[in-house]
Amino acid sequence: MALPEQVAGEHTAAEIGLGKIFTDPDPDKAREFFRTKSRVLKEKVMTVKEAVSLLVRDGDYVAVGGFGTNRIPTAVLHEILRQGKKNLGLSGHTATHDFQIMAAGGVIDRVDVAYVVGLEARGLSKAARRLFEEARVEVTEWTNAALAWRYKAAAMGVPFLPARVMFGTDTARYSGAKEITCPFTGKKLLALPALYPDVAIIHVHRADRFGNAQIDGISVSDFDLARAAKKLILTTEKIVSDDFIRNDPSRTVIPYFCVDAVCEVRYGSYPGNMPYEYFSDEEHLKEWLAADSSPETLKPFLDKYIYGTKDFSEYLELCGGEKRMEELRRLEFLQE
Amino acid sequence: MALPEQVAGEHTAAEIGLGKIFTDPDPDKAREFFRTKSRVLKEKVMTVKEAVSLLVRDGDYVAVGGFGTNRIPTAVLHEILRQGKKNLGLSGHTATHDFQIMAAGGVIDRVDVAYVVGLEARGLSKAARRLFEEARVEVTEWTNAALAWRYKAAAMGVPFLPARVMFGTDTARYSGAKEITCPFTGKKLLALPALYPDVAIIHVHRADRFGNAQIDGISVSDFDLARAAKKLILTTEKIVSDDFIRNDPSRTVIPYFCVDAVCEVRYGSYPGNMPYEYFSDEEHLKEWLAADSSPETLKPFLDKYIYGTKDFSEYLELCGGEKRMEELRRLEFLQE
Amino acid sequence: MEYNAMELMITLASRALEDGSTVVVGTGAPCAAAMLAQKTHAPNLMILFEAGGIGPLLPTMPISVGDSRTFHKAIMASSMPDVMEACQRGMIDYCFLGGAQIDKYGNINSTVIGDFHKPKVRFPGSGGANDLASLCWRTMVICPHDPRRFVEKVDFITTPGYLTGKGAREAAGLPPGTGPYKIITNLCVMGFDEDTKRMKVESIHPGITREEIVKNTGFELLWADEVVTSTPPTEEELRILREEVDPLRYIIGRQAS
Amino acid sequence: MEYNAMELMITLASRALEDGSTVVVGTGAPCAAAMLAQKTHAPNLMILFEAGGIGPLLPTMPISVGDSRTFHKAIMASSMPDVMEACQRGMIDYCFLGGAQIDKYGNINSTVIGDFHKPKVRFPGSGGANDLASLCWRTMVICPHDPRRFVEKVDFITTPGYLTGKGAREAAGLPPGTGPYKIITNLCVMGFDEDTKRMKVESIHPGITREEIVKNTGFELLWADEVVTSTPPTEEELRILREEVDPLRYIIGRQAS
Repeated sequence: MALPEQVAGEHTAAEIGLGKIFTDPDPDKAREFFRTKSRVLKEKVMTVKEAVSLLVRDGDYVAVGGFGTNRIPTAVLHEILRQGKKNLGLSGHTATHDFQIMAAGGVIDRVDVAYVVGLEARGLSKAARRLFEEARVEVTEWTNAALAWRYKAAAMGVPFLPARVMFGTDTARYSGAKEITCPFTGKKLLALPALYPDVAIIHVHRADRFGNAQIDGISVSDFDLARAAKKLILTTEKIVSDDFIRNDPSRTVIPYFCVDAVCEVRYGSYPGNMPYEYFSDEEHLKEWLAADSSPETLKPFLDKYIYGTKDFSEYLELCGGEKRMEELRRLEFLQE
Repeated sequence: MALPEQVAGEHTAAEIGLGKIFTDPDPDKAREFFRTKSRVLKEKVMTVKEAVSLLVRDGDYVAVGGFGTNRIPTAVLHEILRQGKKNLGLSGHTATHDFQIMAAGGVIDRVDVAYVVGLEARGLSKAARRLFEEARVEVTEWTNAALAWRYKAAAMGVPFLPARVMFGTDTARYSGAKEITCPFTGKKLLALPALYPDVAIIHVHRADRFGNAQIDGISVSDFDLARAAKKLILTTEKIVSDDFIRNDPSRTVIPYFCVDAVCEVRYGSYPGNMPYEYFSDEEHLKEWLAADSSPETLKPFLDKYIYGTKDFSEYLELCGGEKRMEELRRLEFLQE
Repeated sequence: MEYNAMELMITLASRALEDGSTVVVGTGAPCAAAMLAQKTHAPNLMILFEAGGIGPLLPTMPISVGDSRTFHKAIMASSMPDVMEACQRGMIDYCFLGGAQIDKYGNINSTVIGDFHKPKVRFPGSGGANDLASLCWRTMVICPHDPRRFVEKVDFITTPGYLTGKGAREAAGLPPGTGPYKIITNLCVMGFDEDTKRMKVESIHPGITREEIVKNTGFELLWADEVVTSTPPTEEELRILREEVDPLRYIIGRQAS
Repeated sequence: MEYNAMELMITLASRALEDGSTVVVGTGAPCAAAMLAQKTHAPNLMILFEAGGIGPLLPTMPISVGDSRTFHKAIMASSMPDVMEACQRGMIDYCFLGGAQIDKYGNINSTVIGDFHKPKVRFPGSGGANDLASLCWRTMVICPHDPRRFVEKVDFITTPGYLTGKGAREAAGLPPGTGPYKIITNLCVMGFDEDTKRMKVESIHPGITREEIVKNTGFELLWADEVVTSTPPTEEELRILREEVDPLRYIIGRQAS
C-alpha cells in the first residue's frame, strides 16, 4: 500500500478504509466451503500435535478465542511455534498473551489489529512491538467491537454489518471499513466486512468427543467466532460424555458441526485465567515480558519453554506442575 | 396505501418494500429513549394488572416472546383484553395462540406478519382470519428470520441489518425492506429496518425481583427482543433470590436494566408449553379454535375465560386447576 | 405389503435425504420423513427446527416446531437467529415446505388468496418458509396433488421457487445454487428441469396414471425422459414408520389429499 | 488528611459518576473510581466490562478486563458484542479511557508514534476505546499531565474526542450527544467548552498553579470563568479507598505521573 504520510484526523469519507482486507468477505464463497464441511456427528478427539498438523496450514488466517490472558488455547499456540508454521494472518481481537506467543515465534506476517502488543495493565511486549516497529507485518486497524462484529457478520452469513464506531478517526482510515448510508434513515454507517478465519482456536470448559462445547462465564466473542471460522480447533479442560451435553442442551455454546478437532488439555489456558478453574500466573507472565525485552533474552526463553518441550504438559511441569496449578486454583477461588 | 392490484412475482427492485414500517428504525431516537431508561437495580415486582395498566398504552406497538404456543406470556395477553386496550400494533413473529388472543379481543389495528392466524398443525383461527379478510388491520409482510433480525438490529443499536432472504417474492414486495448493494462484494442484500417495540412481553422460567432472568431450552428470539424493546414486561414461573442469579451469571439471558416489570405467574405459559415444566393443553387449544369459528361462539367463550375472570389464576381454575396442570406436567416429562 | 399414500410420501421424502446432511423440518410429514431417514439409510442426518432446537433425540412427534420435543436431549437448545444464520451461512442442506398454491417453478403461496389488502382467504404467511427456501441448499415440498394447489400462477409468491426460470433466483439476489429439489405428492415425485427450472415428473406412484397427474395439475408439466414407477415402502420402512416413528398414527393416519 | 495524586484523581473521577448510571470500566484507576462511587454517593452505579462482565460484586481489583473478577457474582456473564451493543443502543452513560497522546479536542492516540507503516513506537491500538468513546454518552479520561501527552496534534487519532470541534462528531457519523466529558489529571480537572469543544480547565488541584498546568500542556487551554480548587478526598473517601477498594495499594500505590 502506497499511502501518503498520514495527517491525523484530516481525511474525508473517501479516505476511510485504506487498509487491506486480509480475508474474503464473500458469503457465497464461504457458503461453498460450508456446503462441503462435514455435518456428521463423529468423534474428533486428537492430540494438539495432530490438530495443528492437520488443520493449520502455512499462510492460513488464524483467530484465537477468549480474551488475551483469559480462556486462551495456549497449547495450540505453542504447537504452532513448535511445528514452525509460517506466514500466518492473525486477528488481533484483544490479543495479548496469545499475540505475544505468535509474535515471539515469528509465525505471522499480517494482522488485523484491535488490541495487540500490550498485556493490559501488565505492560507492553517489546518482542511484539518489534514486529511493527521493524515493519515485519502488514497491519490493518480495527476496534474490539469491529472485529467482534466482523465475526458476527460471517457467523450470520452476510458480507458486512453496519456499525456506528470509528468515524472521524485514523483507526477508520487505516481499517478496511467503508462508509455507507442507511437506506431508511439517511444516516452514515460504517460497513464492517465479514471475517471468515481459515482457522479458529478456542479453549472451553468442557466438550463431548464430537465438539459440542460449553463455556462458563463470559463468552467474549466466541459464540460468533466458532461459527465464522472455516475450521475450528477446540481445546477443552475436560471431555465429557455425550449424555452430559444432551442432558442440558441450553448450556451448549458451540455445536459440533462447527468443530474439526477436540483436544483435551487440562490447564489449557495457563498461564492465562480459566474462570471457575484457575487464575492467571502473573509471575510467569512477568517472566515472559522480561524475556521479550530483546532477541537475546527471548531465544533461550522460547527454547526452554516451547521449542525444548515435547508438548504442553512438559511446559506445565517446567512452570511448577500440579503444585503451581493448585496455587492458581486457590487464587481463582479467592482462598489467599 | 394505494397499490395497484398485485401481480405475483412480477416486480422490480424498486417495488420491494411497499409495506408500511410501523415503528421508527432511527437508532438515535431510540438512544434518546434508552438514555433515560432506568439503570437502577430496584425491585420491579408487581401484579399483571399493574404491569399492563402501567406499561401498555393504547396505540403501543407490542411484541410477544416465545414461539406462539411455547413459553408465551398468556396472563399479560388476557389482561390486555380485560383492560380494553386498543389500537395496538403487533409483531407477528410466529404469533399463534398469542395472536389468536389479541385478534379475538380486537385490540390490534396493525401487524407485521411473519406467521399469524395459524396454530401450526392445529389449524387456522377463523377469528384471526376475519381481521384480515375484513381488512380490519393494516398489514406488512415479513418472514420469521426477518423479524428476528429486525429485533437484532434494534438490540445492536443499528438502523438496519442486511439479509439474503425474501428476494424475488411478494413477501418482499409487501414488506418494509429495501434492496441495497454490498459495498465490498457488489452483491444485492435486503436491508431490514430495526424494530424497536414500545412494549415486549416475555415469559421466563425464573427471574429475580429486579428482572435478571433465566430461560431454559430454546430462547427463540427473546435475547434480542428483550434488548430491542423500549419497555419490557416479564412474567416468570418463579421469582428467585438475588443470590440465585448471581451464583450462576452465565445463565442470565435478560439483564435487569432491560426490564420494567416482573410478575410471578405460575403456569404463565398455559395453555402453551413451558419447557421442562408443563406441556401444552391441546384440548383447551381445540376449544379456542372451535370458539373462533364465529363471532357468536367467540363472545361467550371470551366472556367465560377472559372478561369474566378476575385474573389468570381464575382462568387456570376454569381450565382444571392444579389437577390439569399436574397432567400437563406428566405429559411434559413423557410420563404417559 | 399394504401402505397408504401418506406412508409412501414420507418414505419417498426420507429417501431423498442424504446421510451426513442437515435438514430443517417442520411438524408432521417432514419430521416423520427425517426420523425415518435417521432410522434407515441416514443415521447421520442432523435435524434442526427453526425455533432453535438442534440435533434432538425426538421422543415423539412435536406438535409445534418450538415445543419441548424439538430440543429433547438435543445437542443444543439454541435460538431462531442461530438456526436461521446457520442456513444463511450455508450449513443446512435441506428444508421442507408445504403451501396453499405452487406453480411450475416451485414458487409457493402461503399468504393470501385474492387481493392482498382484502383477501378472500388469509393464510399464516411465510413463517420461516421464505427464509429456509432462500437459504438452504435444497428445498423439499410435500403436499397433496390437486389443480387448486398446482396452479399456473400463484396469487402471491410467499416463498421463492425458481421465480421465472433459470437464473432468476440469482438475478433477484438469492444465494446461488439453492432452490426447489423435490416435490412429493400423493401422485408422483417431481424434480426440476435443468434448463428451464420447470417442474418435471420423475416418478409416478404405483397405480397412478399420467392422465391423473395431468388432470390434477393446473399447469403444463415436463416429463423426465424415463419416468419410472416410485418404489413403494419396503416392509422394513413401513415397520419403522408405524412402530417407531409414528406409533400413534398422528401423521400416517391422515388423509394425504 | 494526607493523600496522594492518584487518590485525588480516583476520588474526583468517582464523584463525576452519577448514581443510577452505567459505566464501562477498565482495570486500574477507572475501576477503583467506580468502586469508590458505589461505596459512597452512587450505590446504584452499574459496572460493566467490555469483555462481557455485567454488574459484578467485585471481590478484588481485576487484572484484566476479561478475568474472573469482572463477572464475580455478576448479574450476567455475557459477551463482548452484548456489552458493546448495549453501548451502541444508548444504555451506557460513562466510559473511561487513557492514552499516549491527547489533543485539545480530546482526541486520543493509543496506536503509534511516528509513521503508521513503520512507527517509532507501536502501542496496543484501540482495543475497545474507540467503540466506547463513540457510543457511550460521556467519556472520561484519567491520565498523567505532561506536555508529551497533551499535544497540539496527536500522531494518530485512535479514538474520537470532538475531532475538529463543535458538530464534527455528528458530521463524521458518530451518535449525537456523545463525547469527552471530564479529563482528570494529576494537576487539574478539565471539561470542554460548549461552543468550541476545546478542553477547558474547571478545577485546579490544591497546591497546583496555573503556570504548572500551562507548562505541562502542549496546546492552548481554555479556562472556566470561575476556576475552582478541586475538593480533596474526604476522610471517609480515603478510608474506603484504602481499606475497601484497594487495600493492597495496587492502584493508589502507583505514581500518578
